[in-house]
Amino acid sequence: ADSDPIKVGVMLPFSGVYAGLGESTRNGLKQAIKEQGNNIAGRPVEFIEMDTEAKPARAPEITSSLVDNQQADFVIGPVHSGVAMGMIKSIKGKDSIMIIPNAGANAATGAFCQPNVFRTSFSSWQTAFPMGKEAYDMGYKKIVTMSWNYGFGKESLEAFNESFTKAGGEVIKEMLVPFPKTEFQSYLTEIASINPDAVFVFFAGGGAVKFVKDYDAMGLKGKIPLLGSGFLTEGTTTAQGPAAEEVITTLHYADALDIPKNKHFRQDYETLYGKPADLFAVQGYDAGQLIAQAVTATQGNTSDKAALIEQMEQLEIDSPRGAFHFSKSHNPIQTIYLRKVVDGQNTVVKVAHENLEDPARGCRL
Amino acid sequence: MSQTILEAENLCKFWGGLKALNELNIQFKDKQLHSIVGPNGAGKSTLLNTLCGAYPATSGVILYHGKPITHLKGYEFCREGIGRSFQKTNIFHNATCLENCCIAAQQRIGGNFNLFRKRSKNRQITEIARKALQQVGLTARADTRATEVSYGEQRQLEIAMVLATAPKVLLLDEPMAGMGHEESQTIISLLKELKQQYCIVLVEHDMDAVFELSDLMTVMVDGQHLITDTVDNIRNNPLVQDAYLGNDDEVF
Amino acid sequence: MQNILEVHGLQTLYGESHILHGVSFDIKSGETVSIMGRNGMGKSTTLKSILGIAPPRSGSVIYKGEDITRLPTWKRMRRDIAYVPEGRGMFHNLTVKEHLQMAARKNSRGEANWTYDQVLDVFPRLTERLVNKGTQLSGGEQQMLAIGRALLTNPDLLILDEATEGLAPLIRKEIWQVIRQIKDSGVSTVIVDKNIKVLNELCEKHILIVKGKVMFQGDSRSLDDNKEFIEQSLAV
Amino acid sequence: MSILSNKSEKIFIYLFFAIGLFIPLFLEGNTFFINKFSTIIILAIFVMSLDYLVGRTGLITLGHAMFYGLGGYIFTILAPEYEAVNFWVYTFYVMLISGFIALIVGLIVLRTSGIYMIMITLALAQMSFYFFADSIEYGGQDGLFVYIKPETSIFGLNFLDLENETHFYYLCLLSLFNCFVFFKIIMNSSFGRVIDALKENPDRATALGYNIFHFRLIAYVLASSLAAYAGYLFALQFGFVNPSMMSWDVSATALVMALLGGLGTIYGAIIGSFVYEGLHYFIEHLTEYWMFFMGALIIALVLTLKNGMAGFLNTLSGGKRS
Amino acid sequence: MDTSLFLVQLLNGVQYGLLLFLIASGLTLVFGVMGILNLAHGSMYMIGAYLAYYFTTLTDSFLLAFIISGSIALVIGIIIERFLIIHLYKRDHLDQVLLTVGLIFIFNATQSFVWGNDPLGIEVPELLSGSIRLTDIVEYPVYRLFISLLCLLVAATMYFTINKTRLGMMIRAGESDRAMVENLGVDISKLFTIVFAIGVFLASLAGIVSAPIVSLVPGMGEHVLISCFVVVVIGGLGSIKGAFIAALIVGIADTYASVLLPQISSMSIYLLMALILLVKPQGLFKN
Ligand SMILES: Nc1ncnc2c1ncn2[C@@H]1O[C@H](COP(=O)(O)OP(=O)(O)OP(=O)(O)O)[C@@H](O)[C@H]1O
Ligand SMILES: Nc1ncnc2c1ncn2[C@@H]1O[C@H](COP(=O)(O)OP(=O)(O)OP(=O)(O)O)[C@@H](O)[C@H]1O
Ligand SMILES: [Mg+2]
Ligand SMILES: [Mg+2]
Repeated sequence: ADSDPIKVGVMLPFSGVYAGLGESTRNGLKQAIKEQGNNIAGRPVEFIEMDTEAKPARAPEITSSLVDNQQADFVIGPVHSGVAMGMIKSIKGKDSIMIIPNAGANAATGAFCQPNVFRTSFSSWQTAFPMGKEAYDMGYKKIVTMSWNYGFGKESLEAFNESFTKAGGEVIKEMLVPFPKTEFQSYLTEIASINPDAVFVFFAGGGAVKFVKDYDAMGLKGKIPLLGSGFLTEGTTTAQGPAAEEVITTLHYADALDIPKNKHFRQDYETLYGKPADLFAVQGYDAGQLIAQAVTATQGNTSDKAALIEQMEQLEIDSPRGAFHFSKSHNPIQTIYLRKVVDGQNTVVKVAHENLEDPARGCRL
Repeated sequence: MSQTILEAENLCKFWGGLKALNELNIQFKDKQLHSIVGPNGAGKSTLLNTLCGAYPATSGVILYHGKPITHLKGYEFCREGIGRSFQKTNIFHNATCLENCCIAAQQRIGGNFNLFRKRSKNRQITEIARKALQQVGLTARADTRATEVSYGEQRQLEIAMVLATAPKVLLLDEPMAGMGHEESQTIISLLKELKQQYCIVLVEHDMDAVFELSDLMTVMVDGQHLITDTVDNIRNNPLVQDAYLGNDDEVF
Repeated sequence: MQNILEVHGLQTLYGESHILHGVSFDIKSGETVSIMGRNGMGKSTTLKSILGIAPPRSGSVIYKGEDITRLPTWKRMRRDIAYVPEGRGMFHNLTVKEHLQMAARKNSRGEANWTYDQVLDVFPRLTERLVNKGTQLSGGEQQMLAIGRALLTNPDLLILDEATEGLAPLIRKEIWQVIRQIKDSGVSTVIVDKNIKVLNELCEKHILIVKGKVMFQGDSRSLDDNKEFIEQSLAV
Repeated sequence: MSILSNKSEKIFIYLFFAIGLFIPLFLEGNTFFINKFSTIIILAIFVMSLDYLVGRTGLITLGHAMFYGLGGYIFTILAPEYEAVNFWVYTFYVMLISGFIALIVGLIVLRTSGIYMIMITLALAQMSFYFFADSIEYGGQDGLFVYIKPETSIFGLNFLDLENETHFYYLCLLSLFNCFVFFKIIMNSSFGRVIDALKENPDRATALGYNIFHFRLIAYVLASSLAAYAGYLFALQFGFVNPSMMSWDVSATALVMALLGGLGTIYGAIIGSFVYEGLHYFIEHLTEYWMFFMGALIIALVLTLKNGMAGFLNTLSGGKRS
Repeated sequence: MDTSLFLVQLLNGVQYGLLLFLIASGLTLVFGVMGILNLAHGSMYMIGAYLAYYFTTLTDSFLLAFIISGSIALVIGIIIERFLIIHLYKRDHLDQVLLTVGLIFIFNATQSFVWGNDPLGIEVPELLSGSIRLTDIVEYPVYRLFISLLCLLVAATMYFTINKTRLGMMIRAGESDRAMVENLGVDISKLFTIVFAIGVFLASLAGIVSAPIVSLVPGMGEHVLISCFVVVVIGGLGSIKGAFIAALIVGIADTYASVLLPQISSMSIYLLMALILLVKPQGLFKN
């Protein structure tokens, strides 16, 4: 009946390395639903939360639990790309809609794209591609790239490489660090000996904190500029302290982004949860907005999933990052900003690429 | 004279700098009980361990029926017919006495790699095991777990297990150690019987038993062969008295 | 003379099996006492009960006038008791030298009658094996080490369980000499051994245990008087 | 059945398989729970093979998950992408290949023993983990998909549809039953006699003329290929393999399950897996800090149960401690 | 690679190796010497780091935080041994695995409950925050050298205590035969409690001093755990000297592998361990 709750399954890591990200995402999601008075088109919203522990092997089982057992209308998750792939596999052809609030694996809206899978975050490609050209424009011709040896990192390096080489630069060395190793001394020494014009890296979370600190402690920061995919300084600047100053990154969001929607969002978030919002909260928030707007558009009807999907494809989401809508492959077409850490804040230097669309290679939607 | 079955030629075993066996030459004959005595640390246990393949020799040759077997792997010695008991009781404590002997017998009879046949279905093995238990007088204890039988009985079991492997040569390391008088007597009479059939090498500090049982005796000192002779000659040999027996009676 | 040890009515069980059925005896200061009995009669268990290794269910152990029945083993040992267990208790990861060093201590009166060098004098064989691990020694060498280690704790009461098992006749004699020496220095000793002849010679008092009960207690003379009964009990 | 060794085992096994047979009737249509049970049963097969290795053979490994993962990967890599293959044929391939790998690995790891063996198995498992996690062609950290599930016809007869959760459940249950019977039979065989002996006292077994290396190797290969079979089933269930199947915490968790169940009892593996997964499921739904309670429960269980759940059942049913 | 670079990398390797030793030192003691398999060792490293974070922010003094956190760790160690481990000495070693896995769960939950899940970090204490210039580009943080020095100190103290003192002999003897040590009049249970607590303390110490140079994240303990086991096992159980040398080997191998053989660098320490164990199945310095 029409007053039955809308079931929203939440599959995020609440324990382990990614737990912080999971928490922010959930907070954002709930904030968006709360703005609707916890009630969309006359229907209450029920959350079913599951801890993925960021373990890909558990993903299919938990997805099955939400989709088959609980008959969730929407499944929000995950943070981790490996988990995403397992989830997509199990949600394929099912009657629930999956909204990815973070995991950036290109394939999720590329080779493996599905009609019932949306993403409110980004593709890895999007976050790194614009930096290539920017770096070249800043005058760097020879660059060393470095990341953890896993999907997200490698895809980021590839995207950077793509645009940087196209612009005329040269990546003189690519260093891949075994995941999740955080002992960087030897790599930094190597970088120092190569002495490139700049360094582009992908690290996130704890690894990002450690890397930026080590980079500074080795005395490299003043000599070789540090560029990165935005995750290098996202939610980590407090822990990085002064070492993060001057680090330049590209991302589809910045805390200090000066648009009214962002100001409101951040204010509300802070009052609700007592701590500043971050990117992951924004992405969760947008997932919430997506649900709210789509279900409102179908007047609360969630049983006809095809109609719901059609609505979702046409929506424009008024995100704190700036408005975006979905590409054919269900990935946001969004603006990427060039950011710089000043006084512990990611401040926007300029727009790096307006309305960037992921090439969605291999997607047949 | 009966023929030599097992012999060591210039056998050496070094532990780092220590020469536990130093150029040892010794022969063991069929159907004889040959005991080896010597002060503690003389290398008796080491000799047995080397003869049964538990320790590889540092140098020298072990001949079995005239053939060198030094190069064989540890477990192959037993298959050749060289069985040994241990100074420290070394049995399968959680298995019954019968099962202990079955394990020993199965190695010879075979079926070790049979994954599907029930072990208890192999009558031949069980029979051999029972016979071995009977030989040492443990029939009554067949179905008792080895931990639960007394120390002396464990020593008997130790010997029964060796018998179940159908050895030609028996290497016994202090089988009487820790045994009471009565149990010792049982073992002594058992050994008397066994030496009619087997070549037995006995290491033992219980002189009464050694003198009573031995056909030949060897005295070792510091890894070296001191003398091999009959019981009477050894007993009265001043060298032996100096090195091992001491020259007065034990009661002082 | 004062009693150094009094044992009253020890009842000891291993799980379900009742081993000691009320063992009582006492030992005077400076006395050397033998405990005899066939295999499995409870000799070792008696010693273990005295030391708290196999705590008795009931009964008491009075040592130097103090009831130590409820003390943990190590505290009893600290009151100058030393114990050489069956099986020797070698440490596989300590060298011979370390075995001796770790055990050495003054007794509770601060005296040290035994020193490292003295022990090595008694067992010269050990001198050659100082850097070897305890378990690498030959059976007899281990026994020497176990005794030496016990002596280095400078005990007033020395408890030896089958201390001459596996020793060559000559060494055995030496051990008996040492025990005599210890005895002369006023240390009380409890000996479990199967060498009855020597015990008869060496000990002032004899205790015969049969199936967990003390069947005989007395000095060497009364031992001779009851020769037949004893020999029967020991199956000699 | 004469292969069951004590009363509690008998009761448990009869009860378990009886309930197991009929439970889908009560869960009519609830695919989640049917799936969940299948998952646990698959896990139980894996844990059982580990239990045999650790509890019966005395070979402790922290790298058993390597074969679990390999089972999945072997199938996923071998099977053509868009064509249904035969389940039984691939069962044979998976077990054969993993058995062969186990033979090679066994030749290496069985040279060591005790804690060193634990560590070298761990090392090899980590290496294979990184091999797949770093590889491009095998999907890296994200793993591989199985696009089409195998068909299960034998001589043209097709009575199992692996796309159907209930059918798949029965396949798992049957597999578990077969594994259980298989392990019980080899434990009672002449081979099992030698295994028992060399677990308790390898030196003495050698002195009796056994080349213990051969026996250990066979046991290792058997247990490993059954672990691979479990991994193969896992890959089929959700159509997905991932290097994290091989990570060391999978091995460690399986060991925890085997220990909880009662080491060396084989049927304890079933208890252990169900209890652990059951607790995990319920506590996780109660609180976000489920780890805390899970940890406390595990500790409480270790301290109170001496021989795991199986030992506990055994005392309950009045059996003697073995 | 030119010589100066080679040398800087060597310094990196040694420094990393020393840090590994510090983290593994408690494990060497508890696992290698006492024979207790404490899988929660990594968790204590984590707790140490978080405690240091907490008290540094609270008191504004790293030194004070160091002292307070260290004492708390000691107390935790005593509690774990007295109330939990003590029941397991007579049981199979594998039961310790079970118990300490339970502890890992509890510590992880506690960490997440108390400190949340965002990466945290603290600054290097003022006094040690400088750098030393090595080449025209590379500077070396003084704090890292300070840690190396501390590691050396811990290594020397441990080596001396375990191998040369009576106390050390008693501890080793206790691993071999607990009852016999008691027979010699030593209060072995108190000794074991102390040693276990020191093991826990050393793990936390490693966490405390690492706190300024690592990022504090949930699960940071499990990552170091395996490396620690690798170090202890390569070195040979029970050998402090072995663990020390193994830590250096692992540190140096890992450093060079990551720049010279990046393809296999993720496997390098495992490969190293497998090879060493094949040649020396008992580790390098098994007693
Ligand atoms: N594994 C080993 N490592 C080093 N030395 C050893 C080893 N095994 C034995 N030894 C040494 O070799 C010598 C001979 O030992 P062995 O055990 O053969 O003596 P034995 O004659 O049997 O003495 P006992 O009568 O006391 O049993 C001893 O000094 C012993 O310490
Ligand atoms: N740990 C134990 N658990 C169960 N029963 C035991 C244990 N130790 C000894 N027993 C049993 O207790 C009885 C007495 O053993 P004890 O060791 O005291 O005998 P003993 O007189 O010293 O014999 P021996 O001369 O063989 O050393 C024996 O029947 C033995 O089987
Ligand atoms: Mg000997
Ligand atoms: Mg006794």
